Amino acid sequence: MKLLTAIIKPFKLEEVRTALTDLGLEGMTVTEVKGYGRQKGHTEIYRGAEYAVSFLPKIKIEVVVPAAQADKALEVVQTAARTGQIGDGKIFISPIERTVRVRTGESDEAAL
Amino acid sequence: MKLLTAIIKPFKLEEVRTALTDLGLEGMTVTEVKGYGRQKGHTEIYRGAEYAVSFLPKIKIEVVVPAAQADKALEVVQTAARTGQIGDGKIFISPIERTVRVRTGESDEAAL
Amino acid sequence: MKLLTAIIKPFKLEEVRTALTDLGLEGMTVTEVKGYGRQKGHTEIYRGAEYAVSFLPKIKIEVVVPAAQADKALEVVQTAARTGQIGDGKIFISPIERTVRVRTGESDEAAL
Amino acid sequence: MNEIRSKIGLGIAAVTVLAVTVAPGYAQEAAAPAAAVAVDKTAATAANVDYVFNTLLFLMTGFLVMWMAAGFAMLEAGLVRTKNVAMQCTKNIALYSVAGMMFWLVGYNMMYPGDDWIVADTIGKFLPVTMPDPGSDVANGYSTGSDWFFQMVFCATTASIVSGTLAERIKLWPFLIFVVVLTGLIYPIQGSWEWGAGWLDDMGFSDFAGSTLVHSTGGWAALAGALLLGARAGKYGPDGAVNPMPGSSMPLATLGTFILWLGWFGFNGGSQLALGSLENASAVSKIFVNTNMAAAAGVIVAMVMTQVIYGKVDLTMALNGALAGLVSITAEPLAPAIWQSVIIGGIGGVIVVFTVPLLDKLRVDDVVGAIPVHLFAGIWGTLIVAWTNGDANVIVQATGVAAIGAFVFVSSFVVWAFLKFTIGLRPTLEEETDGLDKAEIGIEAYPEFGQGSQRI
Amino acid sequence: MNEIRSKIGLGIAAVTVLAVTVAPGYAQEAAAPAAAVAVDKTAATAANVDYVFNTLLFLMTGFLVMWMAAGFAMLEAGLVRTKNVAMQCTKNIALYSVAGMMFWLVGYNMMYPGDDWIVADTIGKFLPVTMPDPGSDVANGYSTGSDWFFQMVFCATTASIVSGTLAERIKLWPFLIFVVVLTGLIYPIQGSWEWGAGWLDDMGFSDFAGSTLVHSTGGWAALAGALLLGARAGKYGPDGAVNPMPGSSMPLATLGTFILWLGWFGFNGGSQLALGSLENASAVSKIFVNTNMAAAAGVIVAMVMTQVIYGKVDLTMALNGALAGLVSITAEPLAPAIWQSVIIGGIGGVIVVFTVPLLDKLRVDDVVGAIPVHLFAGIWGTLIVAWTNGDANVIVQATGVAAIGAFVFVSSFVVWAFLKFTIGLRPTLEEETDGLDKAEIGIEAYPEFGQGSQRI
Amino acid sequence: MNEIRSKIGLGIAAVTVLAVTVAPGYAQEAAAPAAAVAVDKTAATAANVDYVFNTLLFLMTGFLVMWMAAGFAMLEAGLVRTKNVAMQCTKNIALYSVAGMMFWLVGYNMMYPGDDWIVADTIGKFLPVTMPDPGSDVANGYSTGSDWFFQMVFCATTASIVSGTLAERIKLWPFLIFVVVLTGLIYPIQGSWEWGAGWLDDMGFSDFAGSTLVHSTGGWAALAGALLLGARAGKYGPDGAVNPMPGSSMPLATLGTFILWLGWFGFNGGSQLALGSLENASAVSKIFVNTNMAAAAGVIVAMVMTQVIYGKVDLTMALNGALAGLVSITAEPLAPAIWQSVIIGGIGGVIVVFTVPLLDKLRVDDVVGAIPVHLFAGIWGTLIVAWTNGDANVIVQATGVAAIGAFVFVSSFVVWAFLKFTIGLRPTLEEETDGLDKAEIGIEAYPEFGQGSQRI
Ligand SMILES: Nc1ncnc2c1ncn2[C@@H]1O[C@H](COP(=O)(O)OP(=O)(O)O)[C@@H](O)[C@H]1O
Ligand SMILES: Nc1ncnc2c1ncn2[C@@H]1O[C@H](COP(=O)(O)OP(=O)(O)O)[C@@H](O)[C@H]1O
Ligand SMILES: Nc1ncnc2c1ncn2[C@@H]1O[C@H](COP(=O)(O)OP(=O)(O)O)[C@@H](O)[C@H]1O
Repeated sequence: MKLLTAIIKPFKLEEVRTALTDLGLEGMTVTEVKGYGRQKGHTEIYRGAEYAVSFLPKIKIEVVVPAAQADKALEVVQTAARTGQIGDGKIFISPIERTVRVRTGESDEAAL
Repeated sequence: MKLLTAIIKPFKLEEVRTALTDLGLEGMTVTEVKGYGRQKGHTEIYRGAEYAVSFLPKIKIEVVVPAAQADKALEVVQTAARTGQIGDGKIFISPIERTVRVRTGESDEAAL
Repeated sequence: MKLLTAIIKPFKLEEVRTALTDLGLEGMTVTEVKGYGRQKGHTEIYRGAEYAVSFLPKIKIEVVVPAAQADKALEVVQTAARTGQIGDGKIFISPIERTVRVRTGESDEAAL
Repeated sequence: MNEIRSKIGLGIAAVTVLAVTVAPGYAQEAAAPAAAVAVDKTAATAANVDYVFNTLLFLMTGFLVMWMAAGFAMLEAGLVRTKNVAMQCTKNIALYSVAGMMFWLVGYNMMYPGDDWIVADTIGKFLPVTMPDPGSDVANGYSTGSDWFFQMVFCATTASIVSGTLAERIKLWPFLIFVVVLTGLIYPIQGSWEWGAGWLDDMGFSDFAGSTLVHSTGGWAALAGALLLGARAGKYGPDGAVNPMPGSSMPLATLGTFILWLGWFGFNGGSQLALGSLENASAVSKIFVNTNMAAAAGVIVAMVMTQVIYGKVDLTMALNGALAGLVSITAEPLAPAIWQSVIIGGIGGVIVVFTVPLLDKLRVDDVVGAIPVHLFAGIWGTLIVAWTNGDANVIVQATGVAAIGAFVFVSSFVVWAFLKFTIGLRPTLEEETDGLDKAEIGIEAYPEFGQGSQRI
Repeated sequence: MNEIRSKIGLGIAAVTVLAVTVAPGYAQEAAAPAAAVAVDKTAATAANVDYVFNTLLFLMTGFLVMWMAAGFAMLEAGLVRTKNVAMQCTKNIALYSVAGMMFWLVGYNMMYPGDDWIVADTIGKFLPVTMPDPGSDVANGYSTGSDWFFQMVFCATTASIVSGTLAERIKLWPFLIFVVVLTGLIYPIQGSWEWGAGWLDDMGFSDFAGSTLVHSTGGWAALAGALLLGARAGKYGPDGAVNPMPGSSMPLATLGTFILWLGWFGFNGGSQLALGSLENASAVSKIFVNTNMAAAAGVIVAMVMTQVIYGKVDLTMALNGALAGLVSITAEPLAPAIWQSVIIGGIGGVIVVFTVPLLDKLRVDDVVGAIPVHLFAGIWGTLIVAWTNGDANVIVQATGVAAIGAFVFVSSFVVWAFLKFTIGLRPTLEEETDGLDKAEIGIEAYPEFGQGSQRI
Repeated sequence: MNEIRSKIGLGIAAVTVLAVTVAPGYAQEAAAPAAAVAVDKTAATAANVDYVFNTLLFLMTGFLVMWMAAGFAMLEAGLVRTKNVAMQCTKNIALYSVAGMMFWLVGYNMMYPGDDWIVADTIGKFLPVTMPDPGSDVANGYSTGSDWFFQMVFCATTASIVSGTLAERIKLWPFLIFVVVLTGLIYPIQGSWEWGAGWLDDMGFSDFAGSTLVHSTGGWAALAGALLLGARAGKYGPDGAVNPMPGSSMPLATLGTFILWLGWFGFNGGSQLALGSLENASAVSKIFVNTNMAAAAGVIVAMVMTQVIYGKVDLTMALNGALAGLVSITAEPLAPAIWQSVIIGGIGGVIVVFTVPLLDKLRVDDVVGAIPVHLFAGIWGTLIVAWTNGDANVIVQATGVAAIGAFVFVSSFVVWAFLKFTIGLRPTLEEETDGLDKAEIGIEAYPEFGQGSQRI
C-alpha cells in the first residue's frame, strides 16, 4: 500500500475529496497545516513594525491506497487541486507496510 | 524503526496513551485531524440550506517504535481504540530510516 | 527523496525555518501538534480536582528533501532546534517514493 | 400626526405651582399605608416626580438585570466544552424568551396577587398581565409596566441558573419545558409567599433582593435536575476519580462574570423599589457600594485560598467567588456596614472554594458551579441577614430557607422526574459524546476547520 | 478653580418655591403647541425637572443605542468566516465613527430643519451642528446635545445594517464612502420626511422608532449594494445549489444579539422622547414590555419553526428571530397590548424563517440575514401599525414604506453603481479567497498558529 | 415586615406644597458657597429632587465606568497571545476587586480629606470610609455612597491601564501588590491635589475627568514598571529588530474598545458631578457629544494614517485611536465646540500612530499601547485645555502634568524596584515561554485540544 500525502490550497478540499471518492477511495484524513514554498508568505505591518508571515494556510490530505491505485489517485488529486497558480501544493507518495482497521482487525487492503 | 500512525476517535486518546505507556513506549505525537471513511459525515441545514459535513473530528497518533515492538504496539492500540462502532479508525505502519533526539544527538533506537 | 519530520518546541520554528532556507530548501509544511515523551506533561488542578495535562504543545515540521541532502538537513535542524532542555524533540527520516508538483506536474526532485 | 422627533413642537406648555407626591423609603418601611392620591397626572410634571423616579429606577435597573441573561450565556459558553457551546447559547436566549412569556401569561399575577389569592397567602391568582393605559397608571408609586419588566428579569435569572448546572447532557426541549413550569408556577408561587406579601412575609422573613427567592430557588431546581439527570459521561471514574472537563474559553467566562457583576447593581439596587427621595436615593447608593464590596471580597478570598491550597490561582474559582459574594449580599445589601459586606461576601468565596470539590465528591455534576454559588451562598446570605438587620430573626430566616427549599426542590424533582420518564431528559451517549451542538443544534459553535477550507 | 470633585463645596444654595414646566405626552400628542417658556434655568432646579428627565432619557437610551454598534460588530464577527472577522470589526468601528462625523456635519440639521427647508418638507437645510451654551439651552423641553446624541446613534444603526449584508466581499474604503453618503444624505433626507415633520408626517404616516426610517432604510441600502456587488465567490453553485458558509463563532453572534436586544430598550423606549410625567414614564415602561415580548416571540417562533421544518433548532435563525421581533415592534411599540406585541413579533420570526432561504433562492447573498430582519420585518412592522394605532392608516403606511423604499433603494443604487464603476467595490477573487483580513487589514482575527509559535 | 415588592402597599402618602433645592452648575462654578440647608429629607420628595438627580448621575455613570473594567479585560485578552489570556483575565478581575478594597480602606478619604489633611493640601487623612445612614445623608448635594462608587471606579481604571502595558511577563502577585499601593496611596495622593481641593487646584489646574489624574497616572505607573521589568523575551532582536507579537483575538479587542467607549460616556459625563438643573443636564449632554466626537476622530485619523503610511488599515491602531481620542478630550470635555473636540481627539489618533512605533524604537515594551493612549494622549489632552477653557493656563497645566508625572513615576518606580529586588517581578524565561496561564493560573484560556478529546 502507498500513502499519498497532498498539500493543497484549502478551498480545493471539497473538489479533491469528490475526485477521490469518484475513484472509489472512501477514506482519507485531513489536517490543517501551514506551508512555505515558492509561494513565500508576505510581510505585514503590525503596530508600525514589520514582520514576516512566512507560512500560508494549507490543507494536508492523507490517503492510504492499494499500491496499484497510487498512480491513478495521484493523477486525480493533481487535476482536482490544480489552479495553475503558485502555491498549488505538492503530492508525496511513500510506502505503507501494514494497515489495520481498528473496528474489525481486518488487515491491509481489506482495511482500506 | 517503524512509524505507527493511528487515526482514532478523539475520546479514546487517553486510553490509547495509557496502553502505549504501559508497553514502555514513552513518546508520541498527536494531531487534531478530520476524517472521512465508511463513517460518512452527515448533512446539516444552515439557515435553510443543506450542506454536507463530510469530515468528522479524529485524533491522529504518531509513535515511532523499534521494529521489534511494532506488532505489539499495533495490537494494544487496536484494543484500546476499539469501540466496535463504525468510524473507529485505522492504524498504518510505515518505515522510519533514522531517528535523532534533538537534545542529545542520540540516534535511532537510543533516540526513542 | 526523504521526508524529514521534526517535532520541535514551538518557539524554535522561526530559527529552524531560517536554517533550512539557508541550506537552499525552500519548502516545508508545519503542523500544530501536541507531544508526550520524556518531558511528561504535568498535573493541574481545575476546580479542586487534579487532572493530567499529558501533552505539551509542539510544532511538527515536514520537509521532503533529495536523499543526498537528508543528512545535512537533519544536522541543521538539530542545531537550530536545540535548547539542551528536555522536550527539545525528535527528528525522523523516512522514504518518499515520488513527489509531484500540483501546479506543473513536475516530478520528484524537480518538484521540490 | 405621529412622532415628530426632536426639535419640532416639543414645547413647554405651562408653568404651574407645584403639588408633589411623597413616599417614605419604601423597602424599609413598606408598612406605610397605601394612600392612593388622585393627582392630575398629565397636568403637572413635578406632581409625579416621585413616580417618574421610581419608574426610572425599575427601567434602568431592569435593563441591567436583563443584561445578566447575556452574562449567564457567556459564562456558561465559556465553561462548557466547545462541542456544547452553541447549545448553551441557544438554551440561554430561549430561556430568557420563555421566562418573559410565562411571567406575562401566569407568573406575575400569581406572584403579586394583591388580595386575590387562590389559596390565601400561598397561591396567587391565575391571570395574564395587561398593561394599564399609560395615562391612568396611578395605582402605585410607579408604572406597572416598569415593575413587570423588573420582576420578569428576576424570574429569567432563576431559569438561567438551572441552565448552567445541567449543561452538556440535557436535551433542549425537555429543558425548556421545565423552564415553562419553573417560570410560570414554581418561581412565582414561592415568590408570592414573601414578595407577594404571603405567609412568609407575614412571619417576618426577610430577603431583600432574592438570595433565597431567586438564587436558591434556581439552585434547588438545578440540584433536583442534576440528581435525576446524572453526571456527564466520563466525569466520574469508577474508582472515585473526578475527571475535570475544563471549559472552552476563559475570556468568555470572564466576560460573563463582569456582565453579571454589572447587572447585579441593578438586581440589588433596583430592589430598593424606590428612588425618588433622599432616603431612597441614598439607600440605592449604599446598596451599590455593599454589592460591589461583597463581590470584590469573594474574588480576593477565592484567589488567595486557591493559591494557598492548590499552589496556583484558579480563575474559574475567582469568577465563581465574585458571584458567590454577590449572591451572599443579595438577601440584605442595605443594612450592612461596608466591613460587614466584605465579610459576608468573603465567606461566599470560602463557600465556593470548599463546596465545588465537595459536590464532585458527592458525584453531583454541576458544570458551572451554580449550586455552590447560587444555592449554598444563597442560604448563607439569607441566614446572615439576622446579623445586620435588626428586624430579621435567624429562626425565621431558616424557616424561609427551608420552606422555599422544600417546595422548590420537591416540585422541581417531580417535574424533572415526569420529563425523564416521559419524553426523556438525556441525549444518547453517542450524541453526548459527539456534543449537543451536533446532535440538537446542527451547527458547531466554531464550525470552521482549516482556515479558508470552506468553499472559497 | 476647576472641578472639585465630590465632598467639597457642592452645596445646596437655596430653597425656593417651585415653578414647574409641564409637557403632555410628546410622542402621542406631538401636535401640542410649542410654547417656549422663559423659566429661570439656573435658579430653581425643579423648574426644570421635566427638562432634566427628558434629557436624561435621551442620554440613557442614547448610550444603550450606541452600545448596539458593539452588538452589530459582534453579531457580524460571529457570522462571517474567520478570514474576514478583523475586517468586519474594522468596518463596524469605522462606520460608527463616520456616522457621528456626518451626522454632525450634515445629517442632523438636514433631518430636523425646523422651518428651514431647501425644498419644503422634503430636503432640509445644510448646516453643521453647534451646541448651544449649556446655560441657555431652553428652546426645547430637553438639551440639544442629548437629542443630537440620541438621533446620531440611530443614524449609525442604519449604517451597521448595511455592513452585515455586504460582508466578506466588499473593499473597506468604498464601503466607508457609501456610509458617508448614507449617513450624511440618504438617511437624513428620508428621515426628515417623517421625524423632521416633512411631507410624510403631514400625511399621517406613523413610524414610532424607525421600523421604516432606520431598519428598512438600512435594508434597502443593503439590498441595492448586494445586487450590485454580487454574491460571495462559491456561495451559489452553477446548478442552483446554495453552499452555506457557516460563521466563525456562535457565542460572538449570541453576544451580539443580546447586546442588540438590550440596546433596543433604548431604541424604542427613548423614542417616546420624554420621560418627565406620569404619562410619559408609563409609556416608556409599556414600550419596554412590548419590545421585550416581541423579541421573545420572535425567538420562540423561529426555534419552533426550524425544529419542525428542519428537525433541528437553527441558532442563527433564533438570533435573527429575536431581531426580527424587535424590528417588527419598532414602528409602534406603545399602542399594542402585550398579546398583540407577541403576535407582531412572532410574525417577525416567521418572516425570518421563510425569507432567509428565499433570498438564497433569488441568489441575493445576505451574509447575516439583515434584509429579512431589517427590511422585511421592518415593512411588516410599519404596515401593522394600523392594527393597534387608531390614528394610523394602512394605505398611508404603505405609501410611506414605498416612498422611503424607492428613494433609499434608488439613491443607494446610484451611489453603489458610481463606486462600482469608479474605484470598484470588490477585492480580487484571490483576495476574497484569502480573506479580507489579509488583503485589507493586514492582521488576521486570530493570528496565532500553534500555541506559542510566535517568538518566545 | 420586610420588602414587599411591587403592587403591595407602595402608596403615595401625601401631597404637599413644594420646597426645592437648588444648585448652580457645579463643575463650572464650584466656587459657589456650600450652603448646606436642612431640608426635611423624608417628608417631601421634590425637596430633594436635585439630590436624587445628582445621586442618580453618579450611580448611572458609575456603573458605566465599572463596565470599563470588563472593557480593559477584553481589550487586553485580545491583544496578548493565547498563552497569557487567562492570566490577563485574572489580573483584571483581581485588580478591580483590589481597587475597591483599597479605595474603601484608604483611598477615598485620602483623596477627599475635606479640611482634614495630614500634610496641608498634599496628603490627605488616613481613614476607612463608612457610609452614613441613608436617611441622614444630607451633607452634600448627593449621596455619599454614590460618590464613593463613582470615584472608586476611576481608581480602578487607573490600575487597569498598568495591567495592559506589563502583560505577558509579570507575575500575578507582585502585580497585585503594586495595585494595592497604587490604588491605596499613589492614586489618591495625587488625586487629592486637584480633585480633593489640594494645592494644584489652588493653583488653578484643570482636569475635568482625569486625562492626567487617571490616565497619565496609570500611564506613568505603567512606564515605570515597563522600564524595570524589561521587554518580553524575544520582542526586540539584538540587531535593533522589533518582533511584533500579534494578539490572540481581534474581536475581543474590538469588543473591549466598544465597552470602553460606552463606559467613557460615564467617565466624562458623570464628572460634571451634577445633573439636577437645566444647566447641568445640558452640560452632561454636551460632554456626551464631545466625548463621542473625539473618539470618532481618533478612529478615523488612525485609520487614514495607517492606510497612507503602511498601505493597510491597522485595526489595533484604530482601536487605540478611539481610546486616545477619548483620553484627549477627558481633561476638558465640556468647553470645546464640536469641531474643537474633533481636532483634539484626532490629534490623539496622530499621537498613537506615531508613538506606538516610537516606544518600540526605545525598546519600551507596551503590549497594548497603554502608554501612547493613556500617558501621551493624556498629557496632550491636559495641555490643550487652555485652548478651549478660558480659565485654564497652559503653564499651570504643564505644572500639573509635571508634578503629577514626577510624583507618580518616582513613587511607582520605587515600589516596582522594591518588588523587583525582593520577591521579584518576572517569571522564569521558561515560564514566560510556556505562557503565564500555565505557570501561574493552571488553566489555559482555551484548554481544549482536539474537539472532543476530553473524556467523552
Ligand atoms: N519540500 C517540501 N516539503 C514539504 N512540503 C512542501 C515542500 N515544498 C512545498 N511544500 C508544501 O507545498 C506548498 C506549496 O508549495 P509552493 O512551493 O509554494 O508551490 P508550488 O509547488 O506551486 O511552486 C507549500 O506551502 C508547502 O506546504
Ligand atoms: N484510506 C484511508 N487513508 C487515510 N485515512 C483513512 C483511510 N480510511 C479511513 N481513514 C481514517 O480513518 C477514519 C475511520 O474510518 P472509517 O472508514 O470511517 O471507519 P471504519 O474503519 O471503522 O470502517 C476516517 O475518519 C479517516 O480519518
Ligand atoms: N517515539 C516517539 N514517536 C513520536 N513522537 C515522539 C516520540 N518520542 C518523542 N516524540 C515527540 O518528541 C517530543 C519531545 O520528546 P521528549 O522525549 O519529551 O524530549 P527529549 O527527546 O528531549 O527527551 C515529544 O513531546 C513528542 O512530541
